[in-house]
Amino acid sequence: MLELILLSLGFSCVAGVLSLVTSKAHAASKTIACVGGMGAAALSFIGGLGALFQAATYVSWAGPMPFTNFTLLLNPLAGLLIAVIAALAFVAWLYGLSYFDEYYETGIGVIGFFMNLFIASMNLVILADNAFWFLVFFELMSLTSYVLVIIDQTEKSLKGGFLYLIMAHIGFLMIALSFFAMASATGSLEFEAFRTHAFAPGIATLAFVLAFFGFGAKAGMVPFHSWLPQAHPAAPSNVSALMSGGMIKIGIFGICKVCFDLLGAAGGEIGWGVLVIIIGAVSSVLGVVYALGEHDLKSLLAYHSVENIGIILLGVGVGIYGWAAGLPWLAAIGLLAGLYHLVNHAMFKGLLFLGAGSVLHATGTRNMEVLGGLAKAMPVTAVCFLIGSLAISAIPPLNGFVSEWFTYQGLIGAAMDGDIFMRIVFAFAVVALAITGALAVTCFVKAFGVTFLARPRSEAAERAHEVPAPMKAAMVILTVACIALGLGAAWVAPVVSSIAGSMLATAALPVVEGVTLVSLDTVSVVSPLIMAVLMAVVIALCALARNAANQKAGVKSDPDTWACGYQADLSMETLASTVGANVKTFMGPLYAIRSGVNRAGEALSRLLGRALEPEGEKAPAAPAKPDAPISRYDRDRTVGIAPAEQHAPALSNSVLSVVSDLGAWFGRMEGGDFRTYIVYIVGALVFFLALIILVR
Amino acid sequence: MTIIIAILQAILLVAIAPLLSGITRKIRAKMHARTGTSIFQDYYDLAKLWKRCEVKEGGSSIVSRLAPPIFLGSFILLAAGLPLVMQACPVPILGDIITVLYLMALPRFMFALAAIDSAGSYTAIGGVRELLVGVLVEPSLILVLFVMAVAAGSTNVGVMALSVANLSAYPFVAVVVAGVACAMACYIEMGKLPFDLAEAEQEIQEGPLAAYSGPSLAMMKLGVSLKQLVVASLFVAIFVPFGAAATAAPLELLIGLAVYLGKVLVVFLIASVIENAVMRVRYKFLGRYTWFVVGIASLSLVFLVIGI
Amino acid sequence: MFSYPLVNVLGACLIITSMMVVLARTGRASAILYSLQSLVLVGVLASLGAVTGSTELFTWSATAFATKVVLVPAILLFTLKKIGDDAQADLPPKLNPMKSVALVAVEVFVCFVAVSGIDLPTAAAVKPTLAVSLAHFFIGLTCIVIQRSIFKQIFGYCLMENGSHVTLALLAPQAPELVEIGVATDAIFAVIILAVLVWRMAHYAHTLDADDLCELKG
Amino acid sequence: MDYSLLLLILMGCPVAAALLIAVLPAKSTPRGVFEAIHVLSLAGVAASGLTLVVSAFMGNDIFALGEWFHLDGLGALFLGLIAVIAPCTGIYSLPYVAHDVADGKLGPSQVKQYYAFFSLFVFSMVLAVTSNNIIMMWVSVEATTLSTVFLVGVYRTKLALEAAWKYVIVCTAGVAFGLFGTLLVYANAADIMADPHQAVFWTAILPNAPFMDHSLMMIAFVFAAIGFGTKAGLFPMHTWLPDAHSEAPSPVSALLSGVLLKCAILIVLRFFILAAANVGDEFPQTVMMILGVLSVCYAAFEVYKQNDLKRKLAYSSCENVGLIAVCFGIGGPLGIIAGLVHCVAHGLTKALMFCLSGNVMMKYHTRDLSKISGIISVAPVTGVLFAAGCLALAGFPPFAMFVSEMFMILAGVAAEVWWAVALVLVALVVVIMALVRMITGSALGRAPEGVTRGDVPVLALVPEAVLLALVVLLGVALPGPLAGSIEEASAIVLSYEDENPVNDSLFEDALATLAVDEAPEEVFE
Repeated sequence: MLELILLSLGFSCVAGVLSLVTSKAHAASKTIACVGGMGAAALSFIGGLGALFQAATYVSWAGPMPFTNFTLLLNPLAGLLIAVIAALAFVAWLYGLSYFDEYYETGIGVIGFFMNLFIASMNLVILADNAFWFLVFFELMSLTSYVLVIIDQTEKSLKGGFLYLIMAHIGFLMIALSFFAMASATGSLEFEAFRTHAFAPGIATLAFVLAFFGFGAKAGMVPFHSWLPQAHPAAPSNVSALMSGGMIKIGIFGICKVCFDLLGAAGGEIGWGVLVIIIGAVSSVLGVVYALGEHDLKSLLAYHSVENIGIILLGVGVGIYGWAAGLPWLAAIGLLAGLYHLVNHAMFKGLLFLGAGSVLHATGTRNMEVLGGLAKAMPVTAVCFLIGSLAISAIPPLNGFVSEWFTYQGLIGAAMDGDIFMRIVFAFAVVALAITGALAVTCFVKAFGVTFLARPRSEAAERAHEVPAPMKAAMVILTVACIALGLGAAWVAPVVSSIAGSMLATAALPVVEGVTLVSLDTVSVVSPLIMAVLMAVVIALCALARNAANQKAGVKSDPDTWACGYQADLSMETLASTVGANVKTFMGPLYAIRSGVNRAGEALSRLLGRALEPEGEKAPAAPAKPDAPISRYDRDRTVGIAPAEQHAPALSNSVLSVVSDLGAWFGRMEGGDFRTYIVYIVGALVFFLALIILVR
Repeated sequence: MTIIIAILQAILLVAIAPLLSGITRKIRAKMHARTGTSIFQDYYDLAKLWKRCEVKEGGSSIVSRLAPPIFLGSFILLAAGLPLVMQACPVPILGDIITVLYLMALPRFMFALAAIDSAGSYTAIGGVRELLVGVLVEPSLILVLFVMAVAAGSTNVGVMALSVANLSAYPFVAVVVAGVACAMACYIEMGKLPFDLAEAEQEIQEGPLAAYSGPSLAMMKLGVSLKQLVVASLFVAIFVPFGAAATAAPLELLIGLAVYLGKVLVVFLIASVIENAVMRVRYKFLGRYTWFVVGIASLSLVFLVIGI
Repeated sequence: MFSYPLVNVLGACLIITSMMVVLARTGRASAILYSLQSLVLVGVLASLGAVTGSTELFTWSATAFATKVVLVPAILLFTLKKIGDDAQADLPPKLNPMKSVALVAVEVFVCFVAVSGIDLPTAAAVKPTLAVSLAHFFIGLTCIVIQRSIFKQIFGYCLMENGSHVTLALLAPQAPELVEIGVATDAIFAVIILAVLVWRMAHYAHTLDADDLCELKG
Repeated sequence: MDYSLLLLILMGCPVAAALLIAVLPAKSTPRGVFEAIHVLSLAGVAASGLTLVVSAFMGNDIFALGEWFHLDGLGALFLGLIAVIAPCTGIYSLPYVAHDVADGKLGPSQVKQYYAFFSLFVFSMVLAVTSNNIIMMWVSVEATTLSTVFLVGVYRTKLALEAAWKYVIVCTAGVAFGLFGTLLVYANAADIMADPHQAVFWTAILPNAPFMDHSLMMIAFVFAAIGFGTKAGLFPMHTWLPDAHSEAPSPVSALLSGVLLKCAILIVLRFFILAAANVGDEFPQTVMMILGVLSVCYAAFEVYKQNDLKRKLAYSSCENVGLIAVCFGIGGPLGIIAGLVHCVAHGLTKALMFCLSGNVMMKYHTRDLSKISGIISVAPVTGVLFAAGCLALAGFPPFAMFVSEMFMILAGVAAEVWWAVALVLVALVVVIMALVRMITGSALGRAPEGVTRGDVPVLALVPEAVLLALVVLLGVALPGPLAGSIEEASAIVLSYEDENPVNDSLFEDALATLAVDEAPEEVFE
């Protein structure tokens, strides 16, 4: 299987280079990139699937670098990730066949090259089994995706890209520290040496916490999530589908690999599991609450990635807790939940991003306020987006529900035999998950309803047209995948549970009897397939009855909406901001966290700025910008919550200003008068001579 | 065998739902010292609407057409799944609390979508408020069910009912407090007066019904009253399971049925008495009441954790 | 006659002459005082050579005489003539004379304390001169730091060179003479280049005032 | 093939070229002649330099002129750096000088001066790298200063002359302290060695370093570190770097930053070895660590704030030299390897960046970054190289500096100097923020209207392409011979530790030695 994947890597590199070379001939370059990418994706998909059912294959060449050789490991977990990324890549390339037509002048060759390289580097990160090469491909992945984020060079995308690269690099540095802490203990950079070495508890905890926050920054966990809604929407839609569906999963993959694989020998701590669960719960709630305040379709979906990463972390957290507390069945169900939701999220988030891309392609704008009524013009996109929304809101028969069901069973099962403190933690997690579920329903009603339903609120929405065939095909494939993963849970769950078993080196947990999914510890069953059949039957019966009645009495259609006697007009339609405003009345405190953090950041930077400001050049207070007259539409929008970019992450802006203030303060040391420079040298000499006396 | 019981149970609940809402209207009228309509008034309304010609609004799409059947259908499914007549769930796969909770989310999803689809601001605000009530009630409901799951050792409603029935649910006080919290949460979910007047279409929260007419409106009204009944019987099934049939013997089933009907009647009686004794609370302050219910639910969690 | 006390006496003269070079007002005066100071330096080298009996020191003092007493002052006087008198070659130093003398005195004292700390057999006898050469080095440095005219700063550099020469002679009497020639030629080239720079500065930038040369900042 | 003769030829070429150019009259001889001599001497340097380096890697030490000049593994690494970067910058200066002559900034006499002193500069650096006599080391460093004064001040503007004056005064004052350090070492050695004449040769001093006076040795090392640290651009003494770089022509600042700083660091390293052999590596490592961390943190914030392209690159040089000092401060086999790899990697990357800044100045005629934007749209090849160069300088993977920074972190973590690693990482993040801002600000974006489209002449792009290729090659695969040479060099540096002679592949057992002393602790726990 590994050879297949390596072949696909070669394939995508060749396709990338070829598309870069022929970037002048736009159409040719695009087709080469897309077809080559799809071929490579197909190959690695087969390779990944194959690896699920095989034992781990390990290959090691005396690599170019003298100090460590180039080792790759394909175990079931890696196979799962590669398969997910390959599926998304295939669909993204298929989508790109017509979506990239808009990108001809911004350099289709560059996109083709970097996107192929991006997918190849993701696969290589998953396969790498050596600290140095893992770090190289991890950073390469951030670099290539950075280029894709800033591809259309608007001011917003450049700023988002900048923030993204810095956060990715901070995460990278933490992971590097964690790996090198382990390397210094084992004396080699090979993961194989890490696995066999039983680390001292101190080093193990240090390595885990560093790796957790390092990979968490990549996955967009709460403390490090501010870059995600700035960076993902800026990339082309199929790239942001690939990033939200695939790349942030590498963060989760990293956490699982470090915890279960590298630190496996000495066993984990219960504290690790609690940390992951708490961060997961907080991420899921904050992610969905901030998503509700969004007006831009893609940044709304980006915030939802933060939420779903939180849910995956809940599952993984239960897995780590179970593994550390010595309850293998709990660890198995926790990991099963985490990995299953990882796959599901990749599918429905990819679908939703492609849907948002189609809306952008058709109307030219992502702002929900001016859209509306696209369902009639774009039926296929509307249906796919609806199924995606149902899946992400975890509505029963679909895949979102199945993985959240397993997460619930894991959490409640863990609470059944946890001690006092643990029960409170799990209760907190269950409540957080429930609130997230309810808010997700609200958010996606808003997203789907305001964008696709009611009447078009602008001429852009009116002249919307259905997207060309390849984009429709891509969305349909993902929709079918969502439905299949939901209804076919009885066949998919055992495979995922065997992967979990292979990670924990225990027998796979039996989770399926016939068509129903069984959770042994919480003595409960659910069967998406049967439920889907029952729902279909009952709903069909009701619909038939209602239509029969309509047949008799007839159905008229009245062009105007009933507005309690008044003449209905467009301004009456609900806007995303009204939903946001409603939520803010109840979820006020959670929003207060974000604005509080931002205000604190600004206050800190002003304080430091004044402290470092040279007395003479006190910058005059910037004159308040005169408020541009707000149109009625805009006013409505500001009534609720200002869209994300208005209160861009002020915290990161204040950090930037603090850094430049420090630079300015240091700069004053270079006053230009070279005589003072000589005094500096003498001063240094005196300092070090004094040091000698101190030392002796 | 249990499948038949499930189907019968579903049909029974659909049948008696309008009756119970008729009874509550009768009680309200009596408390207002007026004679009020007959308890079968709902049946007459539904029959009349069923024959009427339906008007489809201009902007609305397929979603508005699909909303009523999905709304009613999912509640019928919920009704079939609950252990009302028997102590064990007639259809085990519908019995898991997570499935129940997330299955209740589907009608809310379609209800709100239909509201937005009708392009009217009046109906849309009603739909959005319906969603937000769901958001506010969710934490207390899940906390209660979490406490019961840990107490009963399973997340299946049937097993919970069984353990409460034979008093084997371990931290007894936690279960009682959870029952109180569940009662209040279900009361809010049923859309009774202090929070919302379910029957009145003019009421904002039921605003979306304004967009419907004819058979669709009939189906939606039936769905709303069935929702009240299902929520009430969820509470009854878990916390007042006494008297439900232990085995599938026909005699036991009949007794179970009678006992269940009695219990539901008592619950509706209490609910309508409470309903008429209080004033309508402003939508903005709904949050305070729900946080209060969450407080009680977390109290039950504390008891569970301490283990009394 | 050529005993160590003579070397120490000549060391003291070194300090006095270098002080005069620092305080001299006009460029011409400091050039002449510098050649006088170098003469004293040659005397020190010669006496050291006699005392330690190392022949290299004599050749060394000969080269020192050729370069420092004759060549360097000639170069500087030639550049002074080339610059002409208008280009403020004779700007007063930033510190008034009294303060600079006090500063030099402090430096000499500190150097004596420092040198007494080091116990080095080869330089045991000539410790005071070693302290003097170290002080001489720091006097050169202060000359550069307190001068406003960059022409005077060349003298500061030359004083530093002399200081290091004396230290070299004291600490490394038996060093191969090729090393000494390397250091001496290096000094000459440095003076020539500084002179050319000063000429260019006067010719193109029309200023010799160090305070003007502070535009490159940050 | 007599290598010591080759060493003399290597030194002879540039001197001969410089004299030849000096002799020819400036006005009458066409510029082509100067360029021809210049290229010939560089070719000579490259050819002989590389053959010498290869032979040194084979392990045989080369002596010339009877121990005055000595090429060991350590020196060979830096000679290799000179032999690669000097020709590249030399070839790059042809189009650059031609452009300046066309602009009227350089007259014929200045061109002659430029090429003469360029060769002298290369000669002085080769001298510094190969000299075995410690006082000759000081003389060669002084010679580098003097030979670059006229290169920095070649433009006849007031700012250039001011920069030249500051450069010469600060450097000579700083390096004078270096002379004191050398003298103290010599006196110390002459004291205990039988033949004082031998006491001036570094190879002779090393064996009996442990018997020298400890306190004197520490004072000598401090003087040497401060003195030669000035030329290396470490923190308190770095003030000449930004002024010299912003006013000097780009190929000169490329050579200055790329190679001269590394030669100064080599000499500091030589004294580091002596001090470590004498008084144990604890004190010299703390001195280097303090200097290094101060330089990294100070310069990182300066790089972020600076708005002048070449001053920003100058501060980045100060920061990277600080990183090298930190690596030596961490010490141990890993730290030394990291330091040496970083010298090579940074030398190549910085030379690349300065040549590219030259190209940018050819197109935009300004150094102010706020006015430079859309380089990729104006000059596509330069723009892409510029973006790649910035990423290389920031330490991203496919480039060489990523490898050395990873090594530094590994060494720091292994040596448990957590505070230093943390400070350095924060500084590195600030530098990356600055460089990424430079990419988004100037490489991308819209081009200002005043700038003519079209790329710089091809000859100005070839050296950069070669340098970038080398940087990528070192980033992806550390080739065998280079890895061998680094091992041999760090063996020399580590020779002060009396452990058994390190066997062939130092890398593996560098890490392994860590685990060895790690393991016993766990056993007792």
